[in-house]
Amino acid sequence: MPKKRNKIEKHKEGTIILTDDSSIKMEVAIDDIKSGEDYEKSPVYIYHDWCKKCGICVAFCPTGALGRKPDGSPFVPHPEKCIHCEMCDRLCPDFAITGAKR
Amino acid sequence: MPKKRNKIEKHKEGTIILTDDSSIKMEVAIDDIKSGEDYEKSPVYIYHDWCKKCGICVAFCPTGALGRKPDGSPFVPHPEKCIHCEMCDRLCPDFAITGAKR
Amino acid sequence: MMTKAIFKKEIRFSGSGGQGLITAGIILARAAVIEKHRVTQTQTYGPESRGGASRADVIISNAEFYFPEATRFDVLITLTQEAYDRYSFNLKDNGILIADNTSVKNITLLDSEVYELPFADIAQQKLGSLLPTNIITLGFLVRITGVVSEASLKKAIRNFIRPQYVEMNLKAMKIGFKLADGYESDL
Amino acid sequence: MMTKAIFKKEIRFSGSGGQGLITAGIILARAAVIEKHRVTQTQTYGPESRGGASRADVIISNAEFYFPEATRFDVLITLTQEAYDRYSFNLKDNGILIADNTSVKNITLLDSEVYELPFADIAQQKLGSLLPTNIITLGFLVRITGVVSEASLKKAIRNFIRPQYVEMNLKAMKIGFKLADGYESDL
Amino acid sequence: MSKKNTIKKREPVLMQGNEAIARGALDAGVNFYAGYPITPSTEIAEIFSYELPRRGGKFIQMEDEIASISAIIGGSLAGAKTMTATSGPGFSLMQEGIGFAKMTETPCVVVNVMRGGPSTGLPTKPSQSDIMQARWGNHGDAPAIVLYPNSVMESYELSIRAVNLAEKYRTCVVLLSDEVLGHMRETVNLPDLSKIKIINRIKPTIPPEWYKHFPENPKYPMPMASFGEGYRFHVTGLSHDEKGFPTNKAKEISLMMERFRKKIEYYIKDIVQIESFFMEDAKIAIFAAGITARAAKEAVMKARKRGIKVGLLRPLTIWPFPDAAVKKYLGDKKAIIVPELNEGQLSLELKRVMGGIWNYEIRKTKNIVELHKNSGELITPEEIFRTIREVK
Amino acid sequence: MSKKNTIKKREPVLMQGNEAIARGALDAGVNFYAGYPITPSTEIAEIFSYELPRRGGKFIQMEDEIASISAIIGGSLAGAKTMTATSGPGFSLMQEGIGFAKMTETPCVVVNVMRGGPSTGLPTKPSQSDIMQARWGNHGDAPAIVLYPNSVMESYELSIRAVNLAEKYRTCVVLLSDEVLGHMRETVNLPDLSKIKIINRIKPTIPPEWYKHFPENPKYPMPMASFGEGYRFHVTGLSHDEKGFPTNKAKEISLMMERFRKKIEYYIKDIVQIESFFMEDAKIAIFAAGITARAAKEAVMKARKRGIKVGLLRPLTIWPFPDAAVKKYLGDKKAIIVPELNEGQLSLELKRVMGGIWNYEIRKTKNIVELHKNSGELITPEEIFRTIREVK
Amino acid sequence: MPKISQKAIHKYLRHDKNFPHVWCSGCSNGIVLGATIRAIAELGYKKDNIAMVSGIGCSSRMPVYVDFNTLHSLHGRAIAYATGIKIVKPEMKVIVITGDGDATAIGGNHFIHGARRNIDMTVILINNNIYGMTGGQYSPTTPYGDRSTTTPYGNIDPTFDICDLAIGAGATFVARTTAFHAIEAQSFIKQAFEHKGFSLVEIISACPVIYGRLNKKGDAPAMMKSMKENVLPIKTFEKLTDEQKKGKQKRGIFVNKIRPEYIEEYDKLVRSLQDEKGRE
Amino acid sequence: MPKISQKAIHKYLRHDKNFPHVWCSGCSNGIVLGATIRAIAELGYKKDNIAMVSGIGCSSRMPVYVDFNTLHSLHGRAIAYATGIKIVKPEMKVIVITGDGDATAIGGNHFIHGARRNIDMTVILINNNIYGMTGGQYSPTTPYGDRSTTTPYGNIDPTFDICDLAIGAGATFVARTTAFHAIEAQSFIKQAFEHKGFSLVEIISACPVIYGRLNKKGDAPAMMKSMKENVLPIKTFEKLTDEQKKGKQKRGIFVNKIRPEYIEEYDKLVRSLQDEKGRE
Ligand SMILES: Cc1ncc(C[n+]2csc(CCOP(=O)(O)OP(=O)(O)O)c2C)c(N)n1
Ligand SMILES: Cc1ncc(C[n+]2csc(CCOP(=O)(O)OP(=O)(O)O)c2C)c(N)n1
Ligand code: SF4
Ligand code: SF4
Ligand code: SF4
Ligand code: SF4
Ligand code: SF4
Ligand code: SF4
Ligand SMILES: [Mg+2]
Ligand SMILES: [Mg+2]
Repeated sequence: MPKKRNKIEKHKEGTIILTDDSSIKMEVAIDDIKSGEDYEKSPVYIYHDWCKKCGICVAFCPTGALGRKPDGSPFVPHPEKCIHCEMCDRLCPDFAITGAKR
Repeated sequence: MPKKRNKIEKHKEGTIILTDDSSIKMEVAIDDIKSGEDYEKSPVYIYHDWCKKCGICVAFCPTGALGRKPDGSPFVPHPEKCIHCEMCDRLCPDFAITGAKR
Repeated sequence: MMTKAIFKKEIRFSGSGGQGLITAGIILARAAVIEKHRVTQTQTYGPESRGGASRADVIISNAEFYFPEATRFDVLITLTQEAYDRYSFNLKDNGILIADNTSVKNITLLDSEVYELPFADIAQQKLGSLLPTNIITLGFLVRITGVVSEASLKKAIRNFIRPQYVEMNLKAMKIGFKLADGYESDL
Repeated sequence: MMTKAIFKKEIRFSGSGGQGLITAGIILARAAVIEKHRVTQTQTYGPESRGGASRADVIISNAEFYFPEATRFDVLITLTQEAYDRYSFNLKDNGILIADNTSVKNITLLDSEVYELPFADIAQQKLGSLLPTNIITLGFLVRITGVVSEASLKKAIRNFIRPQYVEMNLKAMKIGFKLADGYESDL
Repeated sequence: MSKKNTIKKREPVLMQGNEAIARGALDAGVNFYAGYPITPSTEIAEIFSYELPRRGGKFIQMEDEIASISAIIGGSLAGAKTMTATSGPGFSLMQEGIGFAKMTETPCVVVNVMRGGPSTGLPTKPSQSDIMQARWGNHGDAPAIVLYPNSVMESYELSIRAVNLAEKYRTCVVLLSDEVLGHMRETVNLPDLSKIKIINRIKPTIPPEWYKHFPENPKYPMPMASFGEGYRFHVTGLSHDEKGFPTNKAKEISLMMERFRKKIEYYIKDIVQIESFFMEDAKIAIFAAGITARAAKEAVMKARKRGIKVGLLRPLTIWPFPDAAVKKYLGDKKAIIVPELNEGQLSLELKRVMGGIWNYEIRKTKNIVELHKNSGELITPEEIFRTIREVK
Repeated sequence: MSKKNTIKKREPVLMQGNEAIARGALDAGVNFYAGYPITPSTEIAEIFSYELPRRGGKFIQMEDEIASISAIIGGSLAGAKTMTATSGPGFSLMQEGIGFAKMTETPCVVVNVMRGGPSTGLPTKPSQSDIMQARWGNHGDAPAIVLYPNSVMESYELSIRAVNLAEKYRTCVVLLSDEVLGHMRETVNLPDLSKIKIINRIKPTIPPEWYKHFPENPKYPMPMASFGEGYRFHVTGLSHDEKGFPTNKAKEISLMMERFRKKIEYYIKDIVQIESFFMEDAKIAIFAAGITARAAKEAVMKARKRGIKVGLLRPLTIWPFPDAAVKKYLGDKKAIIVPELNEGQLSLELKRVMGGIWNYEIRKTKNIVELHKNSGELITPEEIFRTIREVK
Repeated sequence: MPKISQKAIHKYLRHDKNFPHVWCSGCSNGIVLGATIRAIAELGYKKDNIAMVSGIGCSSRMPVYVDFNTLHSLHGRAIAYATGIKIVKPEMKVIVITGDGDATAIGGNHFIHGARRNIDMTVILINNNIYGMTGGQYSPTTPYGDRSTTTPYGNIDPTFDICDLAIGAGATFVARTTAFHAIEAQSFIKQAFEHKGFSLVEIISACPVIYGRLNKKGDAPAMMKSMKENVLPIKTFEKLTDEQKKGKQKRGIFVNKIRPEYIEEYDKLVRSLQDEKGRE
Repeated sequence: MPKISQKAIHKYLRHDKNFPHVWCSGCSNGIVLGATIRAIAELGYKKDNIAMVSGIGCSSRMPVYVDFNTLHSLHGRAIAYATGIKIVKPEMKVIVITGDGDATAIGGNHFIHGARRNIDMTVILINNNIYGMTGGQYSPTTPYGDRSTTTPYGNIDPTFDICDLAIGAGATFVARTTAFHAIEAQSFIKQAFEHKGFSLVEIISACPVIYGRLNKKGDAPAMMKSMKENVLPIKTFEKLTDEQKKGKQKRGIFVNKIRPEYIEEYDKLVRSLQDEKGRE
């Protein structure tokens, strides 16, 4: 079983900047999801608090909308490519991502 | 499991007479079988001490060599019919009969 | 044999598995219950659920008693020699022995009231089957000892035995009664 | 820090499952065995065989001792805030705290010798992986405390780690040494 | 504390011990039985298989004893009153499941009709050699409630009681019997159904959000929801908190362990039953349970007739062991005879308890006299009587 | 009677408790292991799976614990020295099989690395709550030999001893450990193989016709043939006669039961080991086993430094319980502290035994002081020390 | 297969239990949980009406996360517990979550008897080819030659084909898919729920942290890619030559038939007895 | 099939145990014992080299009567015990005698794992469709509708096809015949003995005293006649219409194939390790 994720979000690598950090508790998220900032901004919503950086969503996104940061966490380099197929939703073992159309 | 067979050999019925009563212990029987009296007399040898009168040998003797007494025990009314097929040997659950050729 | 005072009768049926000893015991016990007595009925038998040497005890009393197995028998029924050999020592001095001499050939008791009869043969002869031997013996026992009334015995048989076999068993009971009537110990 | 007199050091590595605490503990314990000390190494972790809060204890002494778990620590290593919060109370007054301040942000100890460094970040930076964090910390610990000799530590790493990973871990050890040398508590 | 008979009599019938257990359980409301046949308990299953479908209850023969205990725990969680019956070999196999029932505080009753052991042993002979196992057979350390009748009538009564206690204290209650008791027939007077005190588990009335399946305070009543009633609680064999969720926190675990202990300790007077038989003026005491107590009573009567002041103390509740009663009744006896169909089990407990009230005077005399038989035969009144005479 | 260390030391290494058990067993000649994984015992299986094929022995992972104990009994009958290892839940499942091994007098060793219970409990935490189960877990009534080390070195030694005793007395020996002991690493000095005393079962030399697999007289040596050696004996879990054939005869059964008892009673001195630690002049005694004894020793040392005369009596053999030693060493103590990782198990035995030598003077003072923890954490030296100060 | 939103899934989770859940990064258990919830949501089952029962194992940790009536029972015994629940409350939907070890090693007997008895329940068997929870010993499905902590030299123990076993035991709905085929998994689970009788859905899953590491199978995405390539629809599989079949498995619904369901049979019996009584 | 004389059979019996044996009059167990001994005699196996292991049940009483290395183990566990014996003494011929309850109820798990593991042993399963020893409760093979002491209203519990179960679990030799077909039984048993791996011979048998009586099947000869009529060779059976198949069963050898045998595989492993050592 995994260690509880320690948020070590500092990265020395160049171009990739972490923008979609979210620590909304899921209890809150259910009802308040729409008020979340990132949710409005991106077609794909990632709950980093639950994400375990397994890379599955990135690996199986059919369009390449998703990318992976050096620490393994997913992000959305190409929001425009998302076709809302929800593959990421279904394959994420941690209920930590949704590409559903809103 | 069966009661130990009590030899109740008195019969009030008419015609059938019990001739092949044998109480040779099987330990003895193995080596001394040929010296047994009945063994010489009949093509079929029945060890009454072990026989539980189930009737299987009689039911499946293909030639009718065997018959059943009122108390259920088998006997050999028609020794001449025996073809030494050993069906009785094989189907007797109690190793209590042999029709083997000697 | 019954008195109105406190009484306690210990009865053992003994023989081998399949002879219907337990059935006989249960019927006797039920008859005693009909008469509002205190009753226990116990049994032993061989490994797992069938076979081997077997016995059934019935204790009947009009007062409280505790130990459920018969230890000193007022009546001992033996249907096999083995059972006789094993249990005859614990028959009370004034006890009653009922033995099936089809199998019990060697009886050494002197002091007791001894009844020997070829119950099994009689069953085979009169009813064409060994099965009712137990009830014949039971009928015999009841008439000889009066430990329960014959009406109660009849009622118990009717209640306990499956309908289709009741007739035959009542017949067996009556044979038992008759044997008791006609018993002469020299026979 | 080592004396020739009787000594006993209780060292606790604490953090969470998967941080290699037990490995660090075992290597330290093995190094101490090489030096012919008496050693115990124990650990706790979460349900069934993995995960959750975790700790590894090493007790090293040149004399007989009995209880195998550290109770009052001479050295406490904390790689998570949770571990720090839980165990810092049992650090001896003159004990040494080594904390990974990548995670442990809130340190309240005043009396003790406190070393804070972002071990995990350093591992990631210098070795491209979080895995050797444990060995960096261990190297740091050994050079700071001298509880075992560096030669023994090296030998223990060589003996315990699978061949293909030995190089990387020796590198990590050396990074730990260097960090100890250059440590300034204000950083 | 002494034996109460709250049951009013009606017409006497001849009944077998195993049947009485089944009838008692049915009258107590058992509506689900899962079991696997084994001599000498099988009649219990047979009666349930006949009765339950007629009463709208459920009977199932499972593939083994492990499945049987599992099924009745599952059934109990779903709201049924449940029972299974077995004998030594099956009882051994059920231990893991019994521990689970205790851990999850799920009511159920396991009947063990004891036969000769060890191992396959003597399937058709009586013994009392699973008394210790009934307390200590499962791993971990959880208290047990174990009852042991000594007559057919009492088999009926204690069967009801076992079901009641299981429901009341939310635990797996073990009902012991033995081959002789299970198979013997005896006159019984079953009470009117209306006269029988039936305890049903208390249902929670609070809203589901507030519901705790394992409230900290083990005070009766301890409401228990069933599956499908809107409470949606979690049940696990892992150490858990009040809500039933796994925990590793020492404090929560201690609370849990305490609850197991306290819910029995608090109510020990309600749980423990003993019979005192001619004990008032007794100088010598017999301590015996189950079928052996029957021989003991006969022996007491015989001895009393001869002027020997002897009595019998009989636990109907074997576990928790009736420490207090034993101290009270046996503390001052010259000798205590402990006849058992095993190698000495109750006698061990007696020694433990007697230690605490040991009397210097007495320790010089004979005290605990053990009488063991483990060969498949009963200890007879005669044998006990002989011992009484010896220690007199 | 006190602990002997017949083993000569060589180079020290760091070894885990579970590994030490496996190494001990391998050195004692165990050549067949069948098991089913369970935390915290699994390392034992893992080491056997690695070592046995290299040594020409056999390792098999069975489908469950019942199959595991069955396979090792079968393997033992076929002539191997056998072991299995498990923890609480698996130990519960093995009880029927353990009873069979005792009944058929088939040597084998079952290791139980105790974890928190009841039920699934605390898989990664230590406990000592299966001590009673190790004695009473199986149905029927057959004595048990149960050992419990308190260090990694002793895990090695007692593992050898368990195998030796199993072979010598032809029974299932239980080796207890606990999660901390099983997983801790410690400096050990394994002896030279040549220095280890290995006991192999004695083979019969008489002609097969004379051979009795269960001779009436349980005197050592008790020759035991294996399958395939020309003796063609019969083995059954039914009560049996000397030849192993089923019997219902009370006399033969009594002989069999007696044999089980006597073969341990006769040799109790050979079987029982206890450690006496600063007991000579102690006024206060601690009675503790296994991992808890480690804390106790630390506490003794601490108390002695402060001038408190306290000592530790530690059973290495838990069953048969060392009655005689307990009486001898603890009879005159002012107080006996019994720390245990359970709800009080050893303390029950202590009370039982102390009863018999109870001293009128002493009973007025504090005597047996129990210290229980059942939350998955160890009892610390500090806690014991505090208790020592309280009772002082 | 309608899409069930992530948001909807959260309605079924027990947020009072700490998420993220206990499973390792990349473990398929979460995917199966998702597929299961989606199937339930699709069918509109009431939470109160669902009993989810598991044994012991990583996979068996599932019930604690979902807001149903949940029972985390004993290792191997889930089906037996579930049988008790179902027979007492036939109106409940009973779901068993189990692992390859839980269901087919220690629990093998209950598994085959469940299949034989045809009592209405759905068994979702997460087959990761290893004992995950105890740290990686071989299970009855660990492939030949593979490493586990108790097969240091490679496994020689033959494997069960779990679906074949269930079929041999008489199961009436038997399907296999993988965690990668999450949509198919959802569909099979849904069909299994709707099936009257004992239904089995075996889901081949990735345990990257134990099995994957021991056998150098790469990370979770790599293991899932391998499922995609090697676990083929029945028809595709059957077309392969024997040589090509090596290392490949079939997925699909192998059996879907109707046999009398146990509880219905029981009810029939009860009714017949009541009729009889009525006549008396 | 050479005839083995009754006299020869006696050489294998333990006359020190009281004969007549404990089985009821007409019970098929004795016939199976005879067929087994005949097969052994035919193959000339040494008595010392045979281990006969059973569980608990009427059928499982067999070992006590024969002069081999005999083990009457625990209910359901015979195959697990046998596994231990075989793996320790691979040179021994290991025979398991078991009943329908022993092998497929409580012992179901060991049965399927034995079949999977393919360890060399022969299981002779005497299927009398009932628990004989305990007086007649239903077993997993009691036919639908039949009476037993725990199905007073007729059985509703579905049955195993034991051979299908074994096949599903991976058994490499699976055959069925009846006690009536004693010659065939002897032949199947012999072939099973010669088979390398796990072999199963299911023998349908008559329990006239319990099962027969409860179900009015007549006496032993009547029950055996019914075997003759209703248990048909595979080919004959397959030719029947579905209607005709009702109440009928097939007999014959269903599977006879070779898979690596467990102990051979183990030995290979051991040898490979020794080679490795040699090279070191
Ligand atoms: C009676 C018993 N034996 C053994 C164990 C230890 N144990 C826990 S989970 C497990 C194996 C789990 O394997 P699997 O069912 O495949 O689940 P996974 O963890 O792989 O999901 C074992 C052996 C136990 N808890 N109980
Ligand atoms: C653990 C355990 N449970 C139950 C029993 C009781 N028991 C003995 S034999 C048997 C059934 C035997 O049936 P089967 O295997 O078909 O053999 P048969 O007697 O019909 O030949 C049972 C349930 C037992 N001995 N041990
Ligand atoms: S919804 Fe589909 S396309 Fe969009 S990010 Fe997810 S997987 Fe990629
Ligand atoms: S699949 Fe889920 S857990 Fe894995 S990286 Fe993507 S969002 Fe994170
Ligand atoms: S050998 Fe054949 S013909 Fe002769 S009696 Fe026997 S069955 Fe009949
Ligand atoms: S088959 Fe055997 S037992 Fe049956 S009647 Fe014939 S000889 Fe007797
Ligand atoms: S060990 Fe394997 S199965 Fe268990 S949670 Fe981790 S990845 Fe999943
Ligand atoms: S009960 Fe049936 S199976 Fe058992 S011995 Fe009698 S006839 Fe044979
Ligand atoms: Mg798994
Ligand atoms: Mg059967």
